[in-house]
Amino acid sequence: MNTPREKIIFEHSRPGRAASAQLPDAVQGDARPMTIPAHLLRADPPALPEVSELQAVRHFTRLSQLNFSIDTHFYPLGSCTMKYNPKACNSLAMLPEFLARHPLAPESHGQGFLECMYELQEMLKAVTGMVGVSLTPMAGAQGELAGVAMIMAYHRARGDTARDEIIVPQAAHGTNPATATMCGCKLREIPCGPDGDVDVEALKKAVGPQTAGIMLTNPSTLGVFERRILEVARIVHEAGGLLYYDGANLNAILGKVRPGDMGFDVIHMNLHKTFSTPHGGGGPGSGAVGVNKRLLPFMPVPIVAREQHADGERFRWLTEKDLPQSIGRLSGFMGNAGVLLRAYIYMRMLGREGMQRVAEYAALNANYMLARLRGAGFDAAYPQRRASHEFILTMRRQAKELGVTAMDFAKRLLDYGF
Amino acid sequence: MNTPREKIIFEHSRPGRAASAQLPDAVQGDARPMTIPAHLLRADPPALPEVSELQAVRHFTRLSQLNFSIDTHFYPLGSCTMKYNPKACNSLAMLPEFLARHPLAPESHGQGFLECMYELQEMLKAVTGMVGVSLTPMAGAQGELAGVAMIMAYHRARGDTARDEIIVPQAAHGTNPATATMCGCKLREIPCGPDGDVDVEALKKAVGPQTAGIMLTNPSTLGVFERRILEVARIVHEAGGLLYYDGANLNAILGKVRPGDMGFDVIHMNLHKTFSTPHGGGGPGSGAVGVNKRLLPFMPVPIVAREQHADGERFRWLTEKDLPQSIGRLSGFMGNAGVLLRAYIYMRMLGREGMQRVAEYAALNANYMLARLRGAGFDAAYPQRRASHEFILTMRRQAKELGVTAMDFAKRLLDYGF
Amino acid sequence: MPFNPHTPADERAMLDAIGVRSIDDLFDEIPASLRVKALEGVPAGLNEMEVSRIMHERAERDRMALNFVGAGAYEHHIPAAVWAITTRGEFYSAYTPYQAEASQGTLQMIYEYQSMMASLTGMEVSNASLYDGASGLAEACLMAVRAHRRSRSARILMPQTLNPTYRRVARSIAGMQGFKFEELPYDAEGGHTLPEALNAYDGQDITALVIQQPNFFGVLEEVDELTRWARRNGALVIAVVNPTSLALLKPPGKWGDDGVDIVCGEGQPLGVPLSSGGPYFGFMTTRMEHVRQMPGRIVGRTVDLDGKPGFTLTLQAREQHIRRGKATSNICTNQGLLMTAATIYLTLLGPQGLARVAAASHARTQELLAALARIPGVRRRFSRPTFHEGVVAIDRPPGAVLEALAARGIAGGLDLAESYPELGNALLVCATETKNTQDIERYAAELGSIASAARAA
Amino acid sequence: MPFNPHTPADERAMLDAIGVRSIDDLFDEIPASLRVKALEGVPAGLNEMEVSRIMHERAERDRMALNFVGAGAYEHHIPAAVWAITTRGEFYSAYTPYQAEASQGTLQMIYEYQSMMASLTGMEVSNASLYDGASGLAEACLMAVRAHRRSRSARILMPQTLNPTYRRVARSIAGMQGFKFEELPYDAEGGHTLPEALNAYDGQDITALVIQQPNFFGVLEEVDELTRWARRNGALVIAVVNPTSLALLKPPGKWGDDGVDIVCGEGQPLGVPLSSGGPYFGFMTTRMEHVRQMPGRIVGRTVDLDGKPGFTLTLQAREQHIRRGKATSNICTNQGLLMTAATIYLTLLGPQGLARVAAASHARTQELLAALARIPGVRRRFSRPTFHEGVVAIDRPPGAVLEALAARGIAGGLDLAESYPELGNALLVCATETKNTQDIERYAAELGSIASAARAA
Ligand SMILES: Cc1ncc(COP(=O)(O)O)c(C=O)c1O
Ligand SMILES: Cc1ncc(COP(=O)(O)O)c(C=O)c1O
Repeated sequence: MNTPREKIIFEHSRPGRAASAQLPDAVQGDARPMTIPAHLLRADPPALPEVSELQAVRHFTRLSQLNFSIDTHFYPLGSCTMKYNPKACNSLAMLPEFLARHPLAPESHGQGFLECMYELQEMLKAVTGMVGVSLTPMAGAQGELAGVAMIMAYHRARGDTARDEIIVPQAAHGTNPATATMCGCKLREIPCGPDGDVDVEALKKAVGPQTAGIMLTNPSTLGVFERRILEVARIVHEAGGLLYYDGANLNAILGKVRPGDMGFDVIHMNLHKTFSTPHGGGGPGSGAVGVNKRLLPFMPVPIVAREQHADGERFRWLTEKDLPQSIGRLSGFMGNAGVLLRAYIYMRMLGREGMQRVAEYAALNANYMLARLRGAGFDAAYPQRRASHEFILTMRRQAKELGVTAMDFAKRLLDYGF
Repeated sequence: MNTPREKIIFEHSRPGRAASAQLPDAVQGDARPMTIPAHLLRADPPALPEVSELQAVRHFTRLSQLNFSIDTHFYPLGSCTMKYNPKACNSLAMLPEFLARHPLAPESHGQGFLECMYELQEMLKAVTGMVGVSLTPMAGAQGELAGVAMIMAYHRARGDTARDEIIVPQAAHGTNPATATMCGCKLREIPCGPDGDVDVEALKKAVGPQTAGIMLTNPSTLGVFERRILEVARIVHEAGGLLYYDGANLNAILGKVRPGDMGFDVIHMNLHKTFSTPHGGGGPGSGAVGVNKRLLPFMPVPIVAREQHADGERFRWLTEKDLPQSIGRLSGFMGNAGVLLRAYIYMRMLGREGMQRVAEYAALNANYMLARLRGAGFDAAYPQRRASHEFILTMRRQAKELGVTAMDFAKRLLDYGF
Repeated sequence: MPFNPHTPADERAMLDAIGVRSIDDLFDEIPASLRVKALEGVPAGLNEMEVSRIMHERAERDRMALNFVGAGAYEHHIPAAVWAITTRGEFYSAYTPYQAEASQGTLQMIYEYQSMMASLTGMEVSNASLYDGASGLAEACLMAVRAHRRSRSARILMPQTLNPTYRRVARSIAGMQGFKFEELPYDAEGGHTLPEALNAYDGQDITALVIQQPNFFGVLEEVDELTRWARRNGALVIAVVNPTSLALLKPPGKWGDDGVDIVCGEGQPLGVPLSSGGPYFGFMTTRMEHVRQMPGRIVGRTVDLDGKPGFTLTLQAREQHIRRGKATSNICTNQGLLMTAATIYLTLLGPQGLARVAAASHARTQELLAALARIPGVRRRFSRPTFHEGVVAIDRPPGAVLEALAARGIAGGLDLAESYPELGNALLVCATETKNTQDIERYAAELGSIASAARAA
Repeated sequence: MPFNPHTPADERAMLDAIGVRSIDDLFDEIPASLRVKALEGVPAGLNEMEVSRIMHERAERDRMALNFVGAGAYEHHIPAAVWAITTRGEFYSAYTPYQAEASQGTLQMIYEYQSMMASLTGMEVSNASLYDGASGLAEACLMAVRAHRRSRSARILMPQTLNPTYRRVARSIAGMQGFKFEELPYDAEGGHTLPEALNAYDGQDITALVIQQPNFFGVLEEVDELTRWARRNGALVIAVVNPTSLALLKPPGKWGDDGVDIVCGEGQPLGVPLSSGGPYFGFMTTRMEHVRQMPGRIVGRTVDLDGKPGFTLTLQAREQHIRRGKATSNICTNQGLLMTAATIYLTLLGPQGLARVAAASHARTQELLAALARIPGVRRRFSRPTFHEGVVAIDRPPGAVLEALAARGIAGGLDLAESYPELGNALLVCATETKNTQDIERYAAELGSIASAARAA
């Protein structure tokens, strides 16, 4: 069956039509409230569609069928890992009581939710090797912003006001430099060597008293593990800078090696990549941040604390009052609560062994795919290296010899449903 | 995007693979219970698929996309009306508490559900003009069986044991004659006249002391209203028979005319046609029956009763003990509870005015479509008659002149998504 | 009317096209005396928000913390994916798959379901579902009488250990054609049907013997011996089975020397919520030799004109829409959506998962029976092995005990007084994989405290 | 690992193809000293059934009967169809629509969303969503500074009637680039920003003025006068609006003489559940002249090589994945799924429905404020008209009152003590179309009884 293109919703619209079951009764018999002065009222109704409920359902159901999705297709993406979004994560996060809870409702009626958030913080600490976690950033990029803001707050709090430069490798994800700019920092790019590792000599030249920090991801966006990471950390720390770990994707290292142990001071994690919350056609994400001891006082609020009381344990939000040096708030309430619940549920199902297996089987799959594609005649960008959870093939040869570019391959793969 | 055929699930299967999140822990460390004698155990495991959770989700999601459905297509069916199945009917009937309730749990913990069932019975009485309703039949055909069984029980209870013949019009739905046979009755078919009405002369000849009853639907399966219905009722009643109304589809008459007022003694209703419970690709349905006073003692059980107690009203199931002449039970518990809840919710949203409009707009749509198709050059089977909620076009002319049959038209319409 | 797309302008244009002045004119063939004015007795319509609130409040009233009732409907964990997919509009709102072109999704689903059920029961062919387990047995009885050409008696033997409601439903439905149902007694100590009870029927014309495994008491029957008796005496065998149990128990296709003739049962344990009793679905499988007597839809695999594989309804000449008064059954609408859920459930559980569910349910029930038997005045009623249910005898009438348990949030089992008065004060209890040791201890503690409070009073 | 498809045989074959002996070998580039042994601190895995039970129990603990809190998140009825469709796998599990070929559903959805939001706010162009209302305001401030070429001050005026959290978030995010946020006082009697308060800034270099309508107290601001002041003084205007209210209230595109420059706000009221605070979504619309300064994704309509219409991301040169350090924002992932829900919500409600929701919410709030003001010791705090929220002054500290109400199942409002100590004992309360007269009377009765009990004690 060939799903045809679907009209724009406004083409289904007829003046006066409505999904009447959705109309609340007019409370005062009249839709124009008399207590509001006329000059504050709208003259013409907004141009929203006027359709029946069935028309709406049919239109949006048909639209959905025009998409690729994990539930229908395989996305062999690297950094933006698309893994199965367990149905239970969705249905349990959407239990009516969770959905109905107002963010400013009394904490006494949110202990169930808060307990989940507290345990999520603890689990994220355990997998990153950090000592503090804040769940409030609403996506990876906001986590980065929080991280760089904390780095800056740390230097400022020490009176170290000259540090305003953030170092990023040339291959860094676009959000890294964009974040540095948003945080009022200058950018300094450094190259990678031919084996994919950071060019340590270039790094040594780049650091100095102006260095606020460096943003890295490891394995890097080139898909290889930075083998000299401890040396890199030493160089940056000795120069007085801090290390930021772009943990958008932890699939390659989960339970195998921890950013905290590598020497990183702060990390953000895209729960929508590693912990399987849905991409939703572009969001929502969640960019929880973890920090080591140095940055603890600067974490964004709110954060969940557990307290022992005579009648048992209780959970509550820590706010600016509890963390006066906090970089502050990043969202209207506490971040993407429902996404966090989904990540929590996923992590509870995985458990400690399951998390390690995430990295094991990601590595197995990536290296297998690399081996098979090399066998099929393609060239690895870093043929001497292990793949992490992703790898780069270079189409340079094909482009030269056959005039077929990487883009051509990518588009043709789409025709086959990848 | 062209959805390709999907493999059979067994082709995705690999020995030893599993959706592991769904495996309960082995309680005794071993899956083979030792307390069951070996000769009662299975030698080889059943051939069920062995796939991951994502494989299952992807397979069945893809299968779903191979279907037509109300949510994606328009079905211009007559008798088997396919109307919008409101999403709220599904989500409210599937509230966790409703789903979790065991059918044999104490009635004290089912008052919410029972209240809905009681009110549903009352509403169905109101729209049919009957005095008793039982919700237990699980589809139209089982409703028919209950109806004919009650007719037979009625005659038997009066000692009128010779009545074993059920009259049906030639155009009756296949379940009508099949039901009569299942009830141990003989069948007698009568023709319809050229205007679509029952041939009254033939009916007069057919009735007699052997007549148990007649099964009719009105408007008939030919899509026209039986204008001489009161005369038909008189003829059958005078002969000692009872009248059965096949109320599979009430869309044409809801709130306009009631089977009880036309003289029918018993009716079944397909809640999956008139009251918008889903067809689900072939079921479940629900075939509630309504009866007049004569047949009250014979209704299938259980039935919900409302009782006044000192501390308020209470609902309880009436069983064989309360209705000793009942034709008995037709299902393991009480019928298709969840379907009944959906119908209840739909009826509450419609309300009394909404129900009348069902018939009004069904008639408007059918007669409009008839007018337009006649305008386009097609022939009505009963050109002198109003359409009810459905009508018949005859392709006799096209078959003769063009060699194109009704089947050809139907198949070509499918290509256009109808 | 909440779901009506017509605007006043639409309505006007349509009336003009038809050539009438008002919608009312369209009803002018109905005798005026019969026309309804207003639908008293139906309340005014509510919007979705108002109805939602009512339903949430009513659902809330029915909340029950812990359930230990089985008796034909079993509480199992249902993977979230099952209903997330089953309620997709393309399954939920699809029509009966008469038009193969528009229904390949549903048809392939049924085909896969049939394959799984055939294997699970050890039979050759499955239909696409019946209404439920009880009515499925009635259909099986009708089928057996049709299929057994040599038997003229229409006598069907039913053990008393067969679910009493199933026996009633078989009588209501199949009784109208003059079948004779005769009951077999059970062993008062073991709780099973004594194969010797059949000796009384040796050599008689018996159309079919029904065997339920596990039986209504949860007790395991000696299915091989019972089946062999039927073969020897020329009776067909109808097996009534619990599908979960078949992950571990011998499938009916292997009972006796060469298996039974018809298998039926309640499909609810396979991914269908308890939901106050329905919608569930009945399954039925049989030998190829009986397929033309089978009720209900059957899907087959085929190729289209271009040689592409596809699925379609098959052997429709058995059905009412073709065969009318001579059909194998009047069934038309079946329980397609529940069959869909079951197919997804069986796929997600797989052979390993279903075996674990069965084993855990068995183990939890044994744990429960042991825990209850430790309460003074409570004992296990039957000695033979049980699957995932069992009968306990208590020392007072169960009615009040069950009420007291309900007030503490526990559905404590089924009172057997009505169907088995000879058992005295007896409860049928069940624990599945959804219950853990704390749950069982909680039940035992509450039952113990109710019993001792009553003794003290 | 619950979601792992690999069988031991798969694993073996894959290792052989790679040419290593064990999975462990694949991690041999990681310095041995860094390798983690076991993940202490993470509990053992649970199966879906066990996790389901935990989550059901926790959800149950959080149940609250009646909610009267607003303050930036509003309880509205959400049609069942909204989330039934939003959670379809094809939307829920789809990737960011970078590949237009694989994302026409999502792209058309965004296009329709953008059209609706542009019309609702009265602006020319909309983006595809931001994280939420508060961070959206921060982005709007950053955008205003970029867009206002002539202003060098980066001074932004914010009324104190603007949601205090929004003010904090703007400072956290936009403060790092050295912007100066200055606050405008409000009228202690009316609860609105006095246009005269702006006189102090006449003729100064102000980059932007922020106006929230309705303001945090629910009070309606004199948006025309405020907007005109900004125009006269060369400042851009950023409107922060509630989308429900726009069904009735003058859209920012019409404020003053020719409208504002940037509109942003919290999208949650449009079909997104309260859900403890998220995920919600921020919306943003602007004039065409500012579009190249807008953060976030934008979808445009186009035709493909064969002339067939289609949709695609457009103006991507604003974004971080192209422009890196020079992008308009670092935002990448946005709140696509919530935007999906909002688009379906707006479609189901339509102009009529949204107006009814707005009018009913307004009416219920007026009813609530009147009912509360009848309680001795309680009075309406501000005199100016409100939309669907309002402040009441009570005669004791709100903390204990709110606790007492919570114990009776009522979330009674927001204590303003922390953000507005000058108001004394004051509660911000809200009622939407979800509340009926009985609910309001119940709240008033409980509050009254708590107050009189306290007086008696
Ligand atoms: C390496 C890396 N860093 C940062 C991000 C930004 O995360 P988000 O899109 O959640 O803002 C992404 C993903 O897009 C990424 O792949
Ligand atoms: C007129 C008529 N009668 C009876 C039936 C049988 O109903 P069911 O399919 O629910 O058994 C149908 C529908 O199939 C029908 O259209």
